[in-house]
Amino acid sequence: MDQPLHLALGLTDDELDRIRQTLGRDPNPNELAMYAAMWSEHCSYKSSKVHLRRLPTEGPQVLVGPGQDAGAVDIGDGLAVVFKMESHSHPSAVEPYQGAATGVGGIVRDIVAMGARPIALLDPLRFGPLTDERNRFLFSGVVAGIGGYGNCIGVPTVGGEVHFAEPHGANPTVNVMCVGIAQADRLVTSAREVHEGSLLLLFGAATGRDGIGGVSVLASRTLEEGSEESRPSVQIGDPFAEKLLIEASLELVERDVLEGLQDLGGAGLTCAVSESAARARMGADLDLDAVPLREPSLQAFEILTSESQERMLAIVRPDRLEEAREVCARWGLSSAVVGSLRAGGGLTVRLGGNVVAEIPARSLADEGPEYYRPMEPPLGVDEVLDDDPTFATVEVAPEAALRSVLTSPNIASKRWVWEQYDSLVQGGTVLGPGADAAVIRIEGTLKALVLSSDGKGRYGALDPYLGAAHAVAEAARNVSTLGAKPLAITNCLNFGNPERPEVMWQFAESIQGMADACRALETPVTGGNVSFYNESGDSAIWPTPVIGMLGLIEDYRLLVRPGFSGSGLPIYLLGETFPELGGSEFAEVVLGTLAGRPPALDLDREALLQRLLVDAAAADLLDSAHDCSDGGLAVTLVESAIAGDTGFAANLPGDVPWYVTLFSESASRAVVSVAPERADGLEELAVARGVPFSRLGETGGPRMVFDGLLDLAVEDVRGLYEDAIPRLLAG
Amino acid sequence: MTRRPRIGVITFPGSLDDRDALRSVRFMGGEGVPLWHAEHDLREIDAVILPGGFSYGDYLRTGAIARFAAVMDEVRTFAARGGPVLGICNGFQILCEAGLLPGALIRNRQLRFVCRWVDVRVESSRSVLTEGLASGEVLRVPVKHGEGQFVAGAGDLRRIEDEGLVVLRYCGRDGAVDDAHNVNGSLDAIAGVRSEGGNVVGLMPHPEHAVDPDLGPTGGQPMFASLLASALARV
Amino acid sequence: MKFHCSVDVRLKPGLLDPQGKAIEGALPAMGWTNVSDVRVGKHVEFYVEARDQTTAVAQVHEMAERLLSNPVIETFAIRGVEAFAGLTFEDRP
Amino acid sequence: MKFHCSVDVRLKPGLLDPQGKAIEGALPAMGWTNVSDVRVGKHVEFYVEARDQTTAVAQVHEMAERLLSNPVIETFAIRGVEAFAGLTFEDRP
Ligand SMILES: Nc1ncnc2c1ncn2[C@@H]1O[C@H](COP(=O)(O)OP(=O)(O)O)[C@@H](O)[C@H]1O
Ligand SMILES: [Mg+2]
Repeated sequence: MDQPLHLALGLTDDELDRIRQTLGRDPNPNELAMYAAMWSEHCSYKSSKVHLRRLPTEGPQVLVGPGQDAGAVDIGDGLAVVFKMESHSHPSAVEPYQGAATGVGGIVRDIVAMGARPIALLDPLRFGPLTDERNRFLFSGVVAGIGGYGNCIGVPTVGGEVHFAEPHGANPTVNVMCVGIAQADRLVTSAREVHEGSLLLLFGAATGRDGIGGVSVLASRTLEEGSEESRPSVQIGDPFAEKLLIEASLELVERDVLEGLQDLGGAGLTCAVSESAARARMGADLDLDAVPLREPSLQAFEILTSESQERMLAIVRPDRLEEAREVCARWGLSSAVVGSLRAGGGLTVRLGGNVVAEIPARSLADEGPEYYRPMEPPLGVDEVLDDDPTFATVEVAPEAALRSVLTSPNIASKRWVWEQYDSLVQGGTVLGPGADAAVIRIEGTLKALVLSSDGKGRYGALDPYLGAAHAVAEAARNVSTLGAKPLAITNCLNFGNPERPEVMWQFAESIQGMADACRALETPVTGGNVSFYNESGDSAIWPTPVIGMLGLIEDYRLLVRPGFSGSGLPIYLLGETFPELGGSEFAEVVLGTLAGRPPALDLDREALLQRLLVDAAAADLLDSAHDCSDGGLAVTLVESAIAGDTGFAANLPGDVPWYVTLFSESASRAVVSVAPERADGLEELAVARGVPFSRLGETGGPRMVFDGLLDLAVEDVRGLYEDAIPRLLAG
Repeated sequence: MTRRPRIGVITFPGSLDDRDALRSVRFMGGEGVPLWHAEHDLREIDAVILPGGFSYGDYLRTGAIARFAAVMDEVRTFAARGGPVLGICNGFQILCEAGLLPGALIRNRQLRFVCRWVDVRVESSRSVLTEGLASGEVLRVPVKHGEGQFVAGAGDLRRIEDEGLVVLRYCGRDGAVDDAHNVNGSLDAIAGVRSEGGNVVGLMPHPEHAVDPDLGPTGGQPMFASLLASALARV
Repeated sequence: MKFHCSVDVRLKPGLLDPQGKAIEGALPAMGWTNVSDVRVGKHVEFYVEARDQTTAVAQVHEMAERLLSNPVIETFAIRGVEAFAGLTFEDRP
Repeated sequence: MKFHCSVDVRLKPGLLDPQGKAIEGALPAMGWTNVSDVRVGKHVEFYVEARDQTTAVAQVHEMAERLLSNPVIETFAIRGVEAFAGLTFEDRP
């Protein structure tokens, strides 16, 4: 309790010294609170920045790279796609429904702040095993919260993923990605000209004591089990207010009355105002008396750092103020001028006529500390990698093994999740959840965006470099499988405590893996989010970089779906299967082991496979295509059969054990089916592209036959696959 | 045809499928006319759609606040003169709250939002939504709602059934009505009802998301065709 | 004068209450087998500025009837309309 | 013995109540400009079979805490636990 204030707020002694140097005096408590919020890990990226610089961020398609509210990519026709992913794991661990709901709200405002209309959401999620009641509570609460918010604001949730693993029990991982679209020349970025004397117009919800200290306390300090203090920081989302906020913001953009637009998220008003001023290379006056409050008598630091949801800050020329406020009023939103920009770099905050804080805006927004934290591989890494399960003795029968893998909640259908999401609103959804990637067409064109999100928990736990590289490769493959060209990624990097050298090592390795894969696949990183401190006691989550991939298909009528359709179509495996069971679903659920080396990833082969998939689709050669990943070839074939309600007969090569063929998770593979008359064309193209392939068999009939091994009715297997998660939830 | 029917679509605060309804009206050959909740003006439309969404967040009760909107006075007058009025999802809920349709919609039996393609069976062709459709015809359309369970008091329900006010029921592909296909637990698997005059219709499924073949099944096409024809008949 | 008002809204008896049913369904697993007829309603609280209590009650009645409840499926009860002396947030200077 | 029990569940003070806010925002357009601070809560009613009232109250308390309210964002109040002599729906022959 008698801890010095700066320490209690999460600032270190060194950081306090820097503040003193900048100000030339001791900061007052308001100023400390502002620094604490802005220099928190969450806002300043102080532990991650030095590593993030290694990521490739450039390419002809990139309009806006990292550093803005969200990245933007050129898709032609004068259109820009804006997308970003963010974590709301800490709040969701405390109150799953509201934590997840407000997470959706936050990322949507990031997209809107760029002047883009949000057109899709994806929700990569990770929980502890569903056999535990608390995990079921968190899982169903988070899913309901994402649906509750996303459905109510009219943005379709079209994809995501759900994984279950013990390390994500105490600390579930809740990421949400939002994708928006804008006229490229209307994007609201810091490149806009901003004038001295322009007004800061705060609009949307009133400010309450929400998430006060949320940034520094909730996001930057490790959650202790049963921690009571963080509870009052829970916030209630108001999706109705958000919907109005979206419409009002976009109308302001449309009418071109804005010089700037900022969402209010972490560090609230402090962040929005200091960033607006710093980006404009100006200073600002901020009048806290003008801020509409929800509760009486908030103190200055509370108003400054409140994270009340559903608020935005616009920079408006005085002569357009009237119009801007009318737009807000028409949408039923209150608005208030809370300050203005001025020359010089100072941010002066007043309350009741008194100056309560005076700080150079840039020192808050841009001059936060940067740490190169110590890193060290955890003990025993090599032993775990060497303990490879690939040639373990397997005593399970093929059918039992397939059942175990298919009913593992990591593999089983996530229908229970995505049926709770409106995936159709806005009328652009060509392909919703349940396929390799989601497809959203762009109104007025034949183009469509193809979206996928992927993280590789187990691989990352065994080898963080490979885990990250695989995540990029799989996300890109998911997109290519449908025939779309991967363009760029966003990401959310979920890790434990960066002050622990093992965690920092995992982080650095993951960044390297992501960087290498992004370079090879020509998908630059346009933005993302880092979420540290995902641990309680000494158990951290698995290092979990989650990749959000944006792809583009020029003519959505040519997209290739995963389901087998019709009989007598030759089935091919593109790519090669190697004996690689390390870190596989099979190893975990059948052999009960998490060890070994994750599958190798040859990025050149991966790029070749993906090019083949895209070119084959463009040439209209493929009848179906499905990416081969978690659960291996067996799961891929079964999913294609279920999706298309069509069985198959497949021959398995005899030179490797059946479980390697069926369940190895070798990278750079896909299963396709083709009309018989197109088979030669596909083979020629594969040869030309340098992709090995093998003919597996043929589609048709109501049964799935793996020659000499398995013979199952599609309908029965569908039941297993669809019911697994509902069954687990029934307890 | 001298002119295309003008179909108004009202935007309430929190309406979500308003643009989608307008797009589908145009797709089906009508003229889409955006209407604003706060205006006492229906802009000489020939039919009006109350679209899906979460008006006023669906807080308190679905449709409870929207039914007080200024434009609802005009909708009432328009309906009383026999004008075609279609409420989709949230629009259906608003029409029930406004007393223009019988019954009410409460939380789904499973207490979860559900977004799913379903089959519905036409029960009555005496409505602006189903004119020209045969009873028993099965159409594939999506539902997406958290509060779509149709309920009514015992007396009201009897009247609804006796007077043939049920327009659509949830069913299987073959048209069979059973509990397994009752997606939200509605009484008598009711998916849509009409007014006595047949000019006011409400349904929970979203026909506007089932007209463009590039996006999926097209069970919404005949419904929109019927609405447009009814609207045209008034021109 | 300011009145603190409180209104209960209940689903009509004959109607099935999905929330109540869900609670009933969860009870046995928690060890309670002696609970029945769970019904979940709403209660709404607010302040009304009015000349006197009769006026306030009349207004609360009208609000409850027209807005807070749907007569097709719900009933309401005014639980209290009481003079309130304190300051609410909106009274701030 | 059978007890009729009734529990109120409210959002904790200080937390945003989106429902209350939306109702409040809509009231002026309906002609009510004198209403403020609208908060919407739940109230749950049910019957408990118990030896005596003390036992019943203890159980209602535990149910309210564990099942009927979400302690992270809500508070609850037991409004009543009263001996009930009539027949409930489930007692019907
Ligand atoms: N949380 C979720 N929200 C929405 N869709 C989901 C979610 N989890 C999984 N899905 C959908 O289910 C399908 C299968 O997911 P996944 O097995 O992760 O796909 P893949 O292995 O092809 O990346 C995908 O279409 C995905 O978008
Ligand atoms: Mg995946």
